[in-house]
Amino acid sequence: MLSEFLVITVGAILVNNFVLSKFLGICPFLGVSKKLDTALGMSGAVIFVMTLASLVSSLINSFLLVPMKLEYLQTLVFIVVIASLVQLVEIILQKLSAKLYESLGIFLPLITTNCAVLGCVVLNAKSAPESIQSTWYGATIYGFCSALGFALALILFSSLREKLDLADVPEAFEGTAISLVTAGILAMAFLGFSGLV
Amino acid sequence: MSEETPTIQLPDPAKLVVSNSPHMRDKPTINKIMFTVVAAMTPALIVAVLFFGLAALEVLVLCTLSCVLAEEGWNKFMKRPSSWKDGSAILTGLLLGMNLNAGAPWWICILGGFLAIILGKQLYGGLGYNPFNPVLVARVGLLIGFPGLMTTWDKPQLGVMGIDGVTAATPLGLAPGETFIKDMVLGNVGGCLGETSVLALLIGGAILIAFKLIKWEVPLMFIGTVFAITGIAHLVNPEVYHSPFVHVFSGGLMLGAFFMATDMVTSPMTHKGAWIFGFGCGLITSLIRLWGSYPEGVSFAILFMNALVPLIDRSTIRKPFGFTAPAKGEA
Amino acid sequence: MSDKPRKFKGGVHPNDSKALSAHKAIQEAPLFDSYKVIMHQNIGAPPELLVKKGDTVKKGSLLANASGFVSVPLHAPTSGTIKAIDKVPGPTGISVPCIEITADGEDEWGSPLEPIADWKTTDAAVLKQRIWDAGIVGMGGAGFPAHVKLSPPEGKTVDTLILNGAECEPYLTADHRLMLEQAEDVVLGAAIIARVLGLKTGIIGVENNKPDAIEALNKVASKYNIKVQGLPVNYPQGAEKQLIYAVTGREVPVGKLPMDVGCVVQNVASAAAIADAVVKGLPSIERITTVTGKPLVEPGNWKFRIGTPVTKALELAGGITEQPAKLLLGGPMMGIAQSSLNVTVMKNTSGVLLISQDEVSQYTSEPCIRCGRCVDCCPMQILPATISQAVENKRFDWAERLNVMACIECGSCSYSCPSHRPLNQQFKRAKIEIQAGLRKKG
Amino acid sequence: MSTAIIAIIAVGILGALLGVIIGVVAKAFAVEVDERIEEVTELLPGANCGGCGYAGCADFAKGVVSQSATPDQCPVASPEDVAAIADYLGIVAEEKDKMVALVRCSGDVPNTVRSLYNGVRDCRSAVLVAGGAKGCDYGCLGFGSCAEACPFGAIEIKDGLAIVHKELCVGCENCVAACPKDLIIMVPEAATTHVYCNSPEKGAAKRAVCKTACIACRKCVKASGEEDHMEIDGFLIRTNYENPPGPELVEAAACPTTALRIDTEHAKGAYAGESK
Repeated sequence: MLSEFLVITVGAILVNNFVLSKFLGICPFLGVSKKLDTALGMSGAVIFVMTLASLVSSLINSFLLVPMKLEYLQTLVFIVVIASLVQLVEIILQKLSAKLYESLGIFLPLITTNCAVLGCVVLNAKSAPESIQSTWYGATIYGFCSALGFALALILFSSLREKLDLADVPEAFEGTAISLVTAGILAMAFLGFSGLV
Repeated sequence: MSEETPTIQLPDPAKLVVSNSPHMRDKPTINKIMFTVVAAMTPALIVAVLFFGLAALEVLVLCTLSCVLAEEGWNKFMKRPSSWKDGSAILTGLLLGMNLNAGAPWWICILGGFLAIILGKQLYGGLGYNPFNPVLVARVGLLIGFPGLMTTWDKPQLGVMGIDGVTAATPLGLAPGETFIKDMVLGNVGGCLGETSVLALLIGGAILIAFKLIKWEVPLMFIGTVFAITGIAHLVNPEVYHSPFVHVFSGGLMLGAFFMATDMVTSPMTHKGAWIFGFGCGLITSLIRLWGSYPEGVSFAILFMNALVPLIDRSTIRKPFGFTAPAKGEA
Repeated sequence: MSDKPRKFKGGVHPNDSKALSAHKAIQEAPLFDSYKVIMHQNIGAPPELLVKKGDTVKKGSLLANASGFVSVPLHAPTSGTIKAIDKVPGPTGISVPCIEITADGEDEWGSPLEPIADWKTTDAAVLKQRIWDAGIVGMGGAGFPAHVKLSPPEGKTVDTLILNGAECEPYLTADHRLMLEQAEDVVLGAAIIARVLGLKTGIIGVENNKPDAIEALNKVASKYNIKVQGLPVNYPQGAEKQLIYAVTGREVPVGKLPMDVGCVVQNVASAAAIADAVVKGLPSIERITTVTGKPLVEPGNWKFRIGTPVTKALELAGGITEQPAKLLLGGPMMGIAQSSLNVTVMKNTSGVLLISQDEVSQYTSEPCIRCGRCVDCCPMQILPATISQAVENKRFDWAERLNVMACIECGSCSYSCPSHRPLNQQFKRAKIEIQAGLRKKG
Repeated sequence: MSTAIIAIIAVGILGALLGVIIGVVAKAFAVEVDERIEEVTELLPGANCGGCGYAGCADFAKGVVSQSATPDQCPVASPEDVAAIADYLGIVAEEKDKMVALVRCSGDVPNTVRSLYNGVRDCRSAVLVAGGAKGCDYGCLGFGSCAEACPFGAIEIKDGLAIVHKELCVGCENCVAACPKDLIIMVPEAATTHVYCNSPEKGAAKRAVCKTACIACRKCVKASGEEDHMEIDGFLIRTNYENPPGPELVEAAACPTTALRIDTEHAKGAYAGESK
């Protein structure tokens, strides 16, 4: 049991990092990583949405879709759930922290279509029935840890990009180009964790 | 005094340079620093050539040449001033050579040199701006691209000039129990050129620390952490895990701890940061060595910690002399 | 207070080159034909001009009067006529108004100040007024009016007087020779300042590379109940905050004055001038200045009148043997490079220095390799390399957050940088921009 | 068939439930947004130059809507833009003359004494060292802090002298604040003839360091006759921008140092300075 949790957490954060080894959620990874502050905000939002979406979707999946044999509706229903959750986060954020809301800009609604969130939820639903991931708490932990992995990559990357801002990068490589190069090297570094679990 | 007056010369004001203080500069330049590091590496280079023969020399020369060529080619192409004389490309080349094995084909050396200089350094704007250690970018890139070539090691043959394809496993790849620490200290083990002689590397490290070119906290914490973690693992289960001495004296740990983790550009600037950096490198190295699928984790660990450096730097901003908390609010 | 001085963190050890002039006794400079006395020689408000073109003045008579509390009067260096109220390049390179006096050669005395024979029984306020009237400023470099430092505002108590004889700047030996040859004056000045502050004693801090000066001071110090403290040789040992830490172990908070930790720091040259002003009634019209540098024929230490043209000083030193790269007023670490020979000796000119071509070539700035040498040597414990990057990208808000305002501009970081980055200049810029930003905010 | 119905009902209920929750939360956390701000931002040029004194166009739009600023404070907006914004907000726009920047110095490298300078290549830093390493205390340092501050690329550094290309200048005044020597002023676009000197020193002192300084010979004042085109300010003549002279004055005055210049010709580098 405990080791299984360990596998989920370490696996989701380091080994099978959503961004750097599954290559999911690249859009916000590149888009919101210009500044560490926004990256932190985005990480918070993603952690919140991903954990909640995992929980809600897992519940809906095991208590609604599976008993009613509606598994073929999974993708559809999950998207609706994620979209509504994002909507909620957006409304609340706008009220509570207008500054963060403005700096996240278009990327907040984009979490809706963030493949990392959907990917996580679908992975939960598709996991073997006997694995811990198929239970609602296992799914929640997996969602939370995947989001942590996403946050880790995002924060590392944004601090690197802040540093790159001060660098004398050749004009042709300025901006996204050098960011992608950096992301590639970062992914290489994460590859070292393979086989840990 | 009056009769002297005509002969007294005064400065020509038009030739005076104005600049901001200070008007004195300390002696070290980038160039001198780089070549001191090369000098510190010389013992290890000599041992490598002694053990692996001409093939090692060939690898080192090829790597250095390709790095210098890549640097100059890029400078020409980008119309930047020539920069190989600052010694950084030469150092990168030698370090890269130390990270390859003696039987590495020529094209691996050339490819590695270009990867290191172009991808690892020049794309970021050259010396001083690269967030990752160029040597490790090249090494990890090659390791992922050509895992077979990069993990077959030639057996060192003292005095034999030339290699005839005798291969040996790195100590970390052997089953626990088969320890041969004396060989490892001297360098009579398989591995990359720079992974062999602990003694030579230690001499180099001592030179670097003596000249204050590296922060001693990094190698100390790096090696210390590896020793501690692998020691605990060994105590828990000596059947599965190597003794900590094997871990410390083998693989690229010494090379990494003294020559690569301490790379000025890609390590933290403060001493506090150096403690954290060294600890992180040690932790990840141990994790990968003990449980990962790669036998060696030093490169990955340093590369990963390189990515953490901006965050470490940010969180270790020290308080200035006479700093008082602004909340105090005295009259 | 322990007797062992503390060593502040950081610092550098540049080649001090003091041997050029350290053994040369102080010589009295001859009377020159004309003097150009710069009007504004103190930090704070410029004094009010009292003379006009064609007036005759006597040695020591008032040329200008203090225009406020943070302002000091100015006295004529010799007798003669006012030739013009002209402009000369000031110490920062910008032309500033000056009073040009043509000496009549008589050097006739005419100071309004009477000697105060028995200073030990004289009221502290009278002594302080005398220091003000004599126009004494901090002669170590900044030129801060001495009397202001001796007037702690209400609510602040001063319990320690420190005299700065560290002379940590390479090349300069003026204070060294002063302490050696006029030890009594220095100690007497210290005793007078202590009396003004209501203290029993004072401490003279001297770097250990001047053992003869320490010995000379020790011989007379006990007579006036003054202590002499040897200090480790480390640049910038003579910076106020580092000196206070070395002597007392107190840290002056960022943005605060020595007074906030109960200390008053005066330069030894100022102390000697104060002694002269009180006991001899001599206003601040002369000072000891080191004229040195490898290109000079005969470097040495001279007692110059204020307003002596630098060309005359260089002639006294025998002129040059080769074209120097730089002409500096002050020491090589914090002195200011001049582009003109028309500058003059001021109250705070501790040195006239020529730097040869091989000592300083025209360095080009290279990218930072993050070696951390500047971080190690910064006596204020800030992060020069990081701040430099912020300034280069015009991120003065970052620079402020990284405590650039704590910088004392000692130049240790630029000195030690292997990439020859103009760190010090960048920090000066940042400080000015941040202050301008604060003013804008109101 | 029944599965389809179940599916529709299930998803329908789910959707309705989520809809209700969002509706309730949206009501509870409602934030009011003034649409007009966005509209005005759209109408502004979007240069984000800060010439209006606000932090970018969106901030300025906020100011305009809250009536703490008037639309014509935007230096970049054309009169039509200003009119459009005023029209949208229902306020009256004021007409104003377009102003352009002028660097009041003609001391380029061949014409002025400069000392060797080693340090940060930036005026605001250079001025900290010996006042900028230039013979003239008042002249252009030529390191291009103004050019860097100009978001429109209207300032060029030619031979160590900043030159404004009037046709590109929109009058945002960013350069005025950037110059450590306070050399840059805003002048009406219509004015063509300027005195390219700002040194209040005596003629002889200026001449010693600069071949193109205004030596206050007053030829231009005389040439303009009764018209009062030029003002005397100590040892310096200035153009009277209330009543600026036309380009013909340059020829009529025959300025001996060519400090009096026509701006477009100056930008082309047509003046050589006093030959000495």
